[in-house]
Order: sequence, then structure tokens, then C-alpha cells
Amino acid sequence: MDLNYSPQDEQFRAEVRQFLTQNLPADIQHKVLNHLRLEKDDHLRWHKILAKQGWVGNAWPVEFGGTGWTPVQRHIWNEESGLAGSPRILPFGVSMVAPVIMKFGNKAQQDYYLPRILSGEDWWCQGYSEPGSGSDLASLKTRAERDGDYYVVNGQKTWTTLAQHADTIFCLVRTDPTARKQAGISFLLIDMKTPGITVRPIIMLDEEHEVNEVFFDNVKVPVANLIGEENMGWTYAKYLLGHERTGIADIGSSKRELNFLKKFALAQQKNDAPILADPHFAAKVANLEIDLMALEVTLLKVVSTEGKQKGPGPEASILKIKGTEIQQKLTELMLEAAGPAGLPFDPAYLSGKQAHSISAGDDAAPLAGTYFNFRKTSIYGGSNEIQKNIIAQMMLGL
Amino acid sequence: MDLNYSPQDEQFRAEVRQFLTQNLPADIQHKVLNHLRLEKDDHLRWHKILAKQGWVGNAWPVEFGGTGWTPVQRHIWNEESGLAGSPRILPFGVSMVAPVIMKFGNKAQQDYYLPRILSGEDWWCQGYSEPGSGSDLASLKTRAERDGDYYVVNGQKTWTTLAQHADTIFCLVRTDPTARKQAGISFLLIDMKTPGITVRPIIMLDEEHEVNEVFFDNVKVPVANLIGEENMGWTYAKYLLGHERTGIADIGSSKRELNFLKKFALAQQKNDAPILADPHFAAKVANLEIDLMALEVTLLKVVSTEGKQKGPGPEASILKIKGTEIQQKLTELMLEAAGPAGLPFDPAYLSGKQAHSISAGDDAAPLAGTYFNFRKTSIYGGSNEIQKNIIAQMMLGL
Amino acid sequence: MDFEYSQEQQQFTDSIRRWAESNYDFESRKQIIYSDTGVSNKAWNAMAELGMTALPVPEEQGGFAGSAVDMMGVMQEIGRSLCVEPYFATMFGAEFLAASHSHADVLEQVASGEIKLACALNEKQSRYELNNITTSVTANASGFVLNGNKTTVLHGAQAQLLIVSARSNAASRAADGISLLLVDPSLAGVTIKNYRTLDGLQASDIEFKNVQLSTGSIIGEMGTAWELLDAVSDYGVTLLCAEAVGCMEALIAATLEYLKTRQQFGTPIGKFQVLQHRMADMLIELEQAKSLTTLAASKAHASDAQERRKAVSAAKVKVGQAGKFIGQQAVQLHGGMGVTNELAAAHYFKRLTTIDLTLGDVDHHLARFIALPDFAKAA
Amino acid sequence: MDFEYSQEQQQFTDSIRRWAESNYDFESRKQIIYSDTGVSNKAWNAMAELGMTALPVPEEQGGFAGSAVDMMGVMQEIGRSLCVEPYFATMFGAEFLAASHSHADVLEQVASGEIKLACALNEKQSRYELNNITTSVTANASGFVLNGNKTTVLHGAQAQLLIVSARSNAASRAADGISLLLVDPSLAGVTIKNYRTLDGLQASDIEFKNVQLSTGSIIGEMGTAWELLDAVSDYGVTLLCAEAVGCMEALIAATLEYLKTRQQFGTPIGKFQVLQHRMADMLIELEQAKSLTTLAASKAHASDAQERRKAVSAAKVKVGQAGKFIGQQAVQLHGGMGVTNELAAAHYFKRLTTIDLTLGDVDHHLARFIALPDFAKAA
Repeated sequence: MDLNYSPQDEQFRAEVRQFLTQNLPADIQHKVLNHLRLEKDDHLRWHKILAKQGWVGNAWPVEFGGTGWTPVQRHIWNEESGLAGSPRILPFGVSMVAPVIMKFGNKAQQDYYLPRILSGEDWWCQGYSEPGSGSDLASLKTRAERDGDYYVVNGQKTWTTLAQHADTIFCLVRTDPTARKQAGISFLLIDMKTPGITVRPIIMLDEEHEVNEVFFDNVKVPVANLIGEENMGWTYAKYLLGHERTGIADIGSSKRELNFLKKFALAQQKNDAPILADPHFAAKVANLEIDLMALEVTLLKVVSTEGKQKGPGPEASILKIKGTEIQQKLTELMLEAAGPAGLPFDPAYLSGKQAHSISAGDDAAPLAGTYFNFRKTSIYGGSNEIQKNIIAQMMLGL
Repeated sequence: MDLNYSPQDEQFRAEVRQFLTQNLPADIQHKVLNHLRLEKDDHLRWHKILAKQGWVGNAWPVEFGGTGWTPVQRHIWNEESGLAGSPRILPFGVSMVAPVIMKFGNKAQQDYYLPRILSGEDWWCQGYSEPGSGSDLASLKTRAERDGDYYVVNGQKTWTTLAQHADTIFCLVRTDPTARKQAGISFLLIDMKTPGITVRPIIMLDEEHEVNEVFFDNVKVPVANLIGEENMGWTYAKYLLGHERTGIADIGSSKRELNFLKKFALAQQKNDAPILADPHFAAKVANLEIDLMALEVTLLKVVSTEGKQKGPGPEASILKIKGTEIQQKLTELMLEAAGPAGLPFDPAYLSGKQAHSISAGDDAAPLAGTYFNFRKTSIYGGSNEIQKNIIAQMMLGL
Repeated sequence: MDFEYSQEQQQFTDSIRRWAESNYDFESRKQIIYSDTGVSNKAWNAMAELGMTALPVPEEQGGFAGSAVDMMGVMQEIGRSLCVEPYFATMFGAEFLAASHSHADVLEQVASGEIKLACALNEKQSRYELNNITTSVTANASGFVLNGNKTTVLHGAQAQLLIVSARSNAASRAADGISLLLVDPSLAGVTIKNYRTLDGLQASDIEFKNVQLSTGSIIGEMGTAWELLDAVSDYGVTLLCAEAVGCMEALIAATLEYLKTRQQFGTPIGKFQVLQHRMADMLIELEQAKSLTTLAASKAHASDAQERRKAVSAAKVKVGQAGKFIGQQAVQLHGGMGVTNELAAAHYFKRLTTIDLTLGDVDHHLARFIALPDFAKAA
Repeated sequence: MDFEYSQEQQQFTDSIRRWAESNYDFESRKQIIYSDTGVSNKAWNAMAELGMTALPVPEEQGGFAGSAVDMMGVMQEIGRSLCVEPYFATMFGAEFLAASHSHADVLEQVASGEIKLACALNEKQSRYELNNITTSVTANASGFVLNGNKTTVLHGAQAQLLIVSARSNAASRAADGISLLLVDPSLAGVTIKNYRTLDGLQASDIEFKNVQLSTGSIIGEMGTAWELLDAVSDYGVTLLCAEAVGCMEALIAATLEYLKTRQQFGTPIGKFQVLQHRMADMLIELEQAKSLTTLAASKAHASDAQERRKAVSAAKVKVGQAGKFIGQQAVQLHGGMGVTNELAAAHYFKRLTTIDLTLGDVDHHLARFIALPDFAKAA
């Protein structure tokens, strides 16, 4: 047993740090560090910097243009880039559809899509959820009917993250309505510019436009855009769900937020002393830090065995649950530390569109919105209740 | 809306207080206040004092020798006697079997048993639970077969509280094995001296002999001891379960224990100051006190409507859950305040059989045992999980 | 002992509920929030007509002399309808005048709904300590001069008169030396910056720069207003607790409805035991919060200040905890829909969050509870 | 990076487990607890023969120079078997000698299993503060004189030698002036009162009255033992955390088994979703506690004392919280059976409870964690 990083790993960490110091644009970093909203261009600029460095496909095999990093290296990258305040690489292209295309797509699809994902030319979004199907994904209703060389798609997807910027969407659609639930589903890639697609914003409780409804009205999709075989889409989707889940714990970002919380709580006054000096508040922060330390070791344990066995199993559910609990608690304590300074709300400031001039202060102003925004983390990606079902069934055999 | 007690109620409270001051034996009170174990004789002595005063049947109608108190008066009695450190009147005779005898027993049964319950001549125990039936009470298996003027009883009961002292047991037995679950059950009163009954102690995790297994091996019970009709026992048991549940919150005892906790935590040192002065510990005590204040108002709300509507409904489940959570938390904080002084364990001292001479101190010595003992409260009387099922189904309609 | 509202109380709150259901529904409210002013004069006038503004005002000033318990019923409806009008700010302000038996003319105008009030008590460094005041008031020949900055003044820009706390002497956290003043915001030297709060209400930062006040501006007595400020802020806390109870009741009802209708895996999700127990836990928390709010309301005007402080702080602690738990869990049980602005659920959650951040959060009132002489005095 | 035990480590712990399963089962253990001495020489000898006592001892003294990580594996088995022998007390004591490179002869006897040690560090007023010492040591012509009282000395009456903390100067809570002494309990002036602890172990209160010690009794140096005491107590905490992890693993396994076999309402109770999620929560807590225990073991001998303190206190906090949660819930899930002394469940719960009360509980280590320079230093 050895919990230390190897010298090679430490060297890699130094390299990553140097890269981030030299290449992460200050304005983007400022937004991430201060809980401001990222624009489309912020994401794209950072993506292109990474593409130039060759670090976009950090879980991809080298043959497809990936880095070929070990799981530990990938973890180091996740941690350092989170800690430094870089935006996360949006997962929809790089980590979600790409592995499916690599594994089940044909050569033409691989040759066309994968380079465009790496370069950032295509912005992808995910068409899984539907209004009637939340945790029960397989109950989806969007239909794709074969008509010559096309599928004609009708239906509705929802919770489609950043679809307003997207060039392409990957969808689960029902191609055989007579088959039982999972059996009649196919995996389709759809150009967002195809006629018949409408995107309607859903405004989140922090008033951010982050997700959308996507409507399909007789949308003609070339059969060439089908991944693998018809009616086998559920298999591909499941492969995707089991893929690389250790990033979900997001240790680096949580460490960054813990630093923010402490710095902020040192500056906020309570009874003319820093609120971090209040023993009761300090105990909450300390409990959170201890939880985060534990999760980091748990994560490393999973990461260190990732190469050896068949990918992370239900342990990923533990990472998801604890990771999101910690993230949520961090935002909760930030708002608590802010106190009345957390009340003023100014969406224009959060988007960087105007100065925030009221008394609450620039650091306090986004905290309420952040707290509200993070409530989603225990819901999406399989709600934490679903994760506990998985643990009970797969790890405990109940 | 008026949260105040009426002048009559306040006068009644004064009367109760005076009675307790004058009549509660100091040695018994000492045991209760200091978490020592009560002997059979302690219970009996107190019962007989109350019997002399005519206050045993405090929920009984006057016609049967009860006090005829209002729900509020009963609440005042419960609160004051708990606060003063008097033992609870054991419920098995007075509050459990007596209401069933009054409602469903015949005149002969009423005339024979009820006065003996009031006087304390009969010590009762409850024969409901069986090894296979916990929360699923109706799955009981103990058989009673009719043989002339007798039932012949075979089977086993468990968790029979203080059966080692008991003169009489009331049992649910299966008289019709062909009927569906609840339908074939009868309610029998059995003399514990009847040949064929064996009592085996179950030692609890605090090493106290508080409950027992009771075995029935061809025990002959006169048919005259059947309550009501054969195979109708489930109805009577259900009546009993719905009866007078507000006492379960046990506000008076919890107030007494809160006082103990504070006094104890003022005496225990941490960093050369009382542990109650530690802000983090004080916050736990304050949270608990606030919870108790809330529960008291919730209880009064239920008590004040008890006369007006058809008995307390599922609100009793809230009282059970919060009441036991508070009791458990009190014992938890006491042990926490004791710290290392809570480690030494001396059952002989707890039974008052010998002096406790080691360094930990008389007040600290019983606290670990008390903490462990109180774990039962969230299990018995319908586990807190069962109570939440009841709330979900009966109050929320889920 | 009686925990029921009287028939009169019930009729009064019923009439408010009927009005809100027909005239202040979720969509109307949204339009008000995104309107220029962020409040609705029409709604305000209707509320005054219902008698809401007159309810707590003494009879001599044209009010109904309603008790804190009476107000509890009204504030529950304010919570239920997520009302963003300056009702709380005005009633809170009016209590300063009623409790100090001063400015009867203003109270009359409050009763009739003619004017709105706001309370400028917070400063940047004060967090929840109302005695932590740097705004200064000094006497001069014409009356008083006011200097200082107040923050997060709820509905400060919508009020025709402000109640302002200021200090005439002693150190910044002393109980001694505190005064309360009634200030017309249109006076020279008053600058108001209005903004929205995260729950859709309006608030402002207010600067007072050499503002000349008349001698009649004083509320209570010069330099000795701490007891008044403390007592009236307890009254304000009680109102907020009642509003939160209304929010929680409505939020639990909405969540229950969702659990009964939303289908997953071929069954209403309310059939899942984990969600059933979660709802039971929420209900228990609500019940406890309601109980303490009732207690606080019945003690809000208690002659024994310690008794009042104990009940009020206990209520605010429990309401804060219950509000957070119920709010977070209601959102969680609503799933994706819970985190959108499109359902009322998110808005109840937001309002519950801001109530915790107003007039002292859980930890503030927990510390106040612990500091009461009663706490460490083991009986 | 590698989180697996080496093959050698695995074989070692496997051999302990096999021995315990055949020779130290629940019934045998019960008989030992209620025997006159409360411990078993037979078991002790077997444990020595397995190499358990030699494991952490330096090679020069006949040991295997096992690391804290090696010891973690052994202590997990101690926890799993609910072993009541003075293994922890002896290994904890031995670390004082190994860390100070003193008393090599004693270490040799420890390695061979010839003697047992105990650590007399607690006093009535000290709670968990090991620097809060009133026991005094003064030099005289023949060596040292010891006076004072120690409480809850684990296996004090079963030990042939005691490690005793005492103070030669400075105030009762100063880090300065602390000495550690090796004391033979058969010396004149030593009085031992033995008793059982609530988890079935033995402990004692020990009085030292003008006990004359030789000059060779000192461990480390006179008056400057604080760093040693602090470091070795962190080692002791790490052992306890590992024992607790063993308890929790076994307790969760037992509870899982119970959920799968116990039938209610015609189905195994493990089919109820609420109990499934409870088990998932317990598993998550265990996983977190295990992770921090591993971290603590890997830092137990770190050259950077702050790093060690941080990891060790974090582990003790989490182990205390997890132990309480898992213990309470395991009992609850066992229903009535859980609160009897007849199942192992209750005994794991009791041991987990006492581990929290030993060498600092959750709040003690939380406060220590907060007081570390690292905590308030925001990066």
C-alpha cells in the first residue's frame, strides 16, 4: 500500500500547473473563481487552447487524437484544472458522444465527428431526457420512423444543457414502438440546423438560461447518422453511463471552493471578528474539509484501480453522492457566511454585463445564485436517490 | 387561540406538585433522577401510594375507579410526575389491558380484574410479540386450541417486559389457523402461575434484565379468560393501539433529563471550563431544548383537541418519533459530556447493590448504560420507521 | 387552552386567501416582479381594503388592534401567496410607532393604506446585530442631523417614511446610545439605490449625508431605544416565522401533489418508501416550526422580555432549519422541475432562504438563545 | 499509487482472522469477559505466536519493524473479532519506547509476548487533553518521585509496566514540563483499582503515592516529552481508527445478513427501500472512514507534524461520526434483537462508542483540526 504519487506523476502535475499558469485566460479564470456566468465564447476559447495543446481528449486513446493519459494523470489534470479555476471541458461531445462513436460508430462517423469534437468545431448537446422520463430514462417516447434514407423524428427532449449554442445533438429515439421499453431504442446524431427543430429555454431557479426543451417536428435525419444498429441504442447509452465516472467527484473544484469559502469567511465579520473564528461556524467548515479529504482518498482508491479492473463499478455512485453533497454544502456555507450580503440579486452582473455597485460586495453577490444553482447536482446524472438504489442493489445485493 | 392553562388547570398543577413533594419516596426519586435501576418493590411501592390517592387510573372513567381527569389534567400529571422523577406507572395493566377489559370484557372480568389492577395486586405483562413477528404483529403463531372449558396454549412470546415479576399476561393467540392473518386471533388473559409457562430472561445491551421470552407448553387457560368473542382479538388489540398515545412524548421526563444534562455539563470540565460553556456543545444542547419546546407545544395542541375529536390520530406518530428522538439525543449528549468518565461500567452499582467508588463519579457512571438502553425507544411501540409509514399513509395519503 | 383560530380570525384569513387566489396568482406575481416598480399599487390597495394594513394598528388610530396571533394568520397567507408587496416592511415599521405610542398620524395613514414604511436597521458590518450601528445622529438647533449608510433595507425605495436606527453616543456595539428616527426619504441628503433581492422582493442601500431632521422625528427617546428596537425586531421575527410557515405549508402541499401525479417506472413516485419517509420528515419539521411560531406569537408582547426572547429565538432557529430542509427536499423531490423558475416550488424555496437571512439566521438566534440567562441555569 | 495490501500483509491478517474465527468466537469471548481476570492468557500467547506482538517492534529488538499501515491491517482484525485482550494497550505503550529509542530490553519482551504494557495518561480533570497533567515527578537522590492519580487506564491492572505522564514544572496545561516514565506497578505506593468498561474491556484508576523510581525510568528526556506524547498518541489514535474500521465492516456485514434473512410482511426486510438507503448511507460512511484511516496510517510517522496531526484528527473525527451512525443504525435495523446483549451487533456498537471516548472524541479532534495553522490559512 502506497498513497503517494510517483515521481513521474509529480512531474506531470508540475507540467499541468505550468500550462495552466501560462494559458488559462485571466478573464475566464476570474469568472470561474468568482462564480460568474460563462458565455459561449468563454467555453470555446478555452476549448481551443486545450485543443492546440492536444489535451482535449484526455480520456481518449492516442489513435483517435487523445492524450493516452493514465487514470492517475487524468485525475491530476482534473484536480489541477479545477483548482486553478479553469472551466470544465463540456462533456457532451468529448466524454459522452465520442466514446460511443469510437466504440460503436463506423469509420466514416469516426473520421468525420471525432476531429470536430477535438477542435471544438461542433458544439454538442445531449437528447436523452423527456418530460415524462426522468430517472426512468427508458420510458422515452420520441419517435424515429424510417422513410427511405431518412429517419423522421418527432417528439420532445428536455433538460438539454446549452442546446441554445449547439451544432449537433445525440439522441435516444424509439424506432420500434412495439418492442419492450429498452429494446426499441436507437442512437441518432442530429444536426441542430435541420428544419423542424425548435429550442425553447428553461430558466433555472437562479434565473440562468442553462437548459432547454428541444422539439422535433418531422425532422429528417439521414440514416447515415445512426450509430451502430437500429434498436440497439440502449446498449450504447448504457456503455456511456458506465464510462469514466471518477471525474464526477470534482475534487479540484471543491478544493478551490473550500479555499474561497475560507478566504471569504475570514473577511466576513461577525461580532467584529471573522466568521471563520466563530467555533460553531468553523466546525461546519472543518467537517466539510474532512469529508472532502476522505472523498479524495476514496477517489484515489478508485482511480488507482481503474486501469486494473473493468472500470469503476458502483463505487462511482459513492463518488457522485458524496461529491455533490460536498459541492452543495460548500455553496450553502458560502451563503451562510454572506448573511444579509447574500440578499441582493443582479443577473446582469452575474453575466459580466454590468458592474455590481451595491453594498453587498462583488464576492458575495453571486453566492445565493450559486447555492440555488447547485441544487441540480443531486438531481442530474441519476439523482442521489437512484445512486443509493444502485449501491443497495449492486454493492449490497439487496 | 390561547396557549395558556386555565386557572383551574394551574390549581390542579399545584395540587399535583404538592402531592409529589409529599409522597414520592426519596430513595425511589433518587434512583430515577440518577439513572439507577428500579426494582420490583420500587414500582410496587409507588403504585400503592398512587392507589391510595386514587390516581392510578388517570385515564379511566370514574365508574371504574378512575380519576375522570380531562386530557389537559392528565398531561399536567404526566409532565409533573416526569419532572419530579417519579417512576412511570407501568402501562401493561393500567393503560393497556384495562381499557380492553372495560370496553370488551364481561362484567365478571371487569369486577375481578379492574380493582386488582388499580390496587397493584396483579402485575401484568404483555404477550403480543413473537420471535418471527416484530413490526408485522399479525403474523403471530402462538396457538390456542379449545378443549372443553379450556384453551390449550402452545407457543412463544418475546420482548415481554418485566415478565419475571408478572402475575398475569394478556396474550394475542391464534384460535383459527385457517383464517387469514388478522381474522383468527383471540385475546386471552393468562395466569402466569399456570403450569407449562416458562420465563427466560433476555439481557439487554446495557446488561439489564428488562425483557423476557415466555414459553407456553400445553398451558390450560379457562375459557372464562377469553375477552369478548373468539377470533375477534385483532379488533381489541387495534383499539388498544389507538388509545391514549399522547403520553408517549414523555415531555416531563425529557425536561427532567434536560435539566440533568445542563447541570452535569456545568460540572464537567473541558479546557478548565464547563463543557456547557463550549459554544459547539452548547449549540447541541440548545437545539435539543428548542426541539423539546416545539414538541411540548405540538403535544398541547393534540391534548387540547383530544376531548373534541375522535382521539389522537396519526399525530401520535409525530409525538412518538420526536419524543424518542429527543430522549435518545439527551442520553447521547450526556455520554458525550461525560467523555472518558463514561467508560467505567458497574452493573451492581446501577442496581443500587454497591457503592460506586471509582473515579468516574456517581453521576457519570450510569450514563453509558442509559444511552444504550434508550436505543430501544425508536424500536418498540411500532418502530419509528413504521410510524413514518403511518404518517405517509394516513396523514399524507401516499 | 385552545389552538384553534377564532371564527373571526378564520374569516379574515379566508378572505385574504380568496383574494390572493383570484388576484395574486403565480403568473400575476411574476408580472409584478418584472414590472418597473417591482410592486403593485393595485394589489396594495386591495390589501388595504381587506383590512390587512389596519389589522395591527391600535383602535385609536383607526385600526383593529390585532394581536401578534392575529397577524400570524395573515402572514401565513402572505407566505402562501408569495406576496412581494411591502406588507411586512410596513407592518414591521408600524410596530415601532405603536409600541412607542408615537406618531399617531403616521399610524392612521398606515391603517388606511395611504403610506408604506420601511425599516433601515442593517449596516454593512452589522450582519444580524441590530446594536452594531455606526450611523450617527447628533442634535443641533433645528433638531437632528443624520449621517451614515444602511444596507438591504427591505422595500426602502417603496416607502414614504423610513424608521432608521442611529447612534448618538457610546461604542458601536453598545446597547446604550441607540436612537430611532422617522425619516422622510425625499429629504435632502438621502440617496437610495434600489435593487431586487433573490426572492423577487425589492430592497435598497440608503445613504444619509447630513440629513437635517426635525425634533419630531424621534421615535421613543433619544439614546435609549435599544429595548424598543430589540422588542420590535422580535415582533418582526414573529411575522417572518409566520410567513415561512405559510410558505412551508404551501410547498409541502405542492410537493405532495407532485408525488401523487408524477409517474416513474410505471407508478406514482409517491409510492417509493424513501420519498414517503422524506415527506413524513418534512411534515414533522413543519409541525415543529408551526408550534414554535405559535408560541412566539403568543409571547411577542410578553411583559417578561426574557420569555419573549426565548420563544422568538427558538422559533426563528426552528423555522430556519425547517425552511432549509423542506425547501431543499421539496426541490429534490420535484426533480428537474424543482430547479426551474417555472414552478412555485423554487420560489417558496427562495423565499424561505431569504427569511433565514433576515433579522438573524439560525446561528444568530441559537447564540442569542444560549446567551439568555435561562439557558445555563439548570433547574 | 497503490491501495492494496501486499501479499505478505494479506497473509498476515488472514492468519489472524483464521485464528480468531476458530479460537476467539463470540461465545469464547463472552466467557473471557466474565472470567475472573477478564482477559485470556491463552489467547495472548496465541497472538504472540502469530507474531502480532512482534509486528511493530524494531528488528534490533526482535520485531518485524511493521509500519502503521501494517498495524492497520492487524487492528482491523482486532476490531472484527471484538478482541478484549490488552493488545492495543501494549502496542500503544511499545510505540513510546520505539519512538524514543529507549528501553530496548522492554521492547524485546513486548515482541516475544512476555510482558504487557499500559499507558496511564488520563486524569479526572483532563478529559482528552493529554497536556492537562497534575501528576508530579520530582528528582531526588535515587532518581524520581512520582505522585498523582490516573484514571481509565486501559488494561492498567493487566500490565507489567506502565507508561505514565507526569509534570516536573510549569502550569497544568503547558506543553512544557511534561515527562514520561516507565513504572513497575508492583512498586510501593502504587494502588490499582480495576474495573470493567462498558465494552467488556478492563481499565483501572491508579494512584501513585510517593513512588520512588530509578533514574532509568525516564522515557525520552525529562520535561520535554510533549512532542513525543503528542506523536505517539496520534499513533494510538490511528490504531483505534483501524480497529473501528474492522468493527464497522463486521457490523455492516452482520446487518446486511440480517436484512436478507429477516422476514416481515412476507418479504425480507432488506426489500424495503428505506432500509436499503440506510444501508447505502452506512456503507458510504464506512468508505469515508476507511479512506481517512488509511491516510492517517500513511501519515502516522510523517516528518511534518502538522501533516500528521491533520490526517490523524480528520480520521478520528470521521471514524467517531461513522461509528456512531453505523452503530446506531445497525442496532435499529436489527430491531429488538439489536438491543440485546445476545447478538454481536450490540457489542460492535458498544466498542465503537468507547473508541470515540478514547484519546479524543469527535469534538476534541474537530477543535484540534481547526486549531492547526493550516485551517485558517486560505490558499
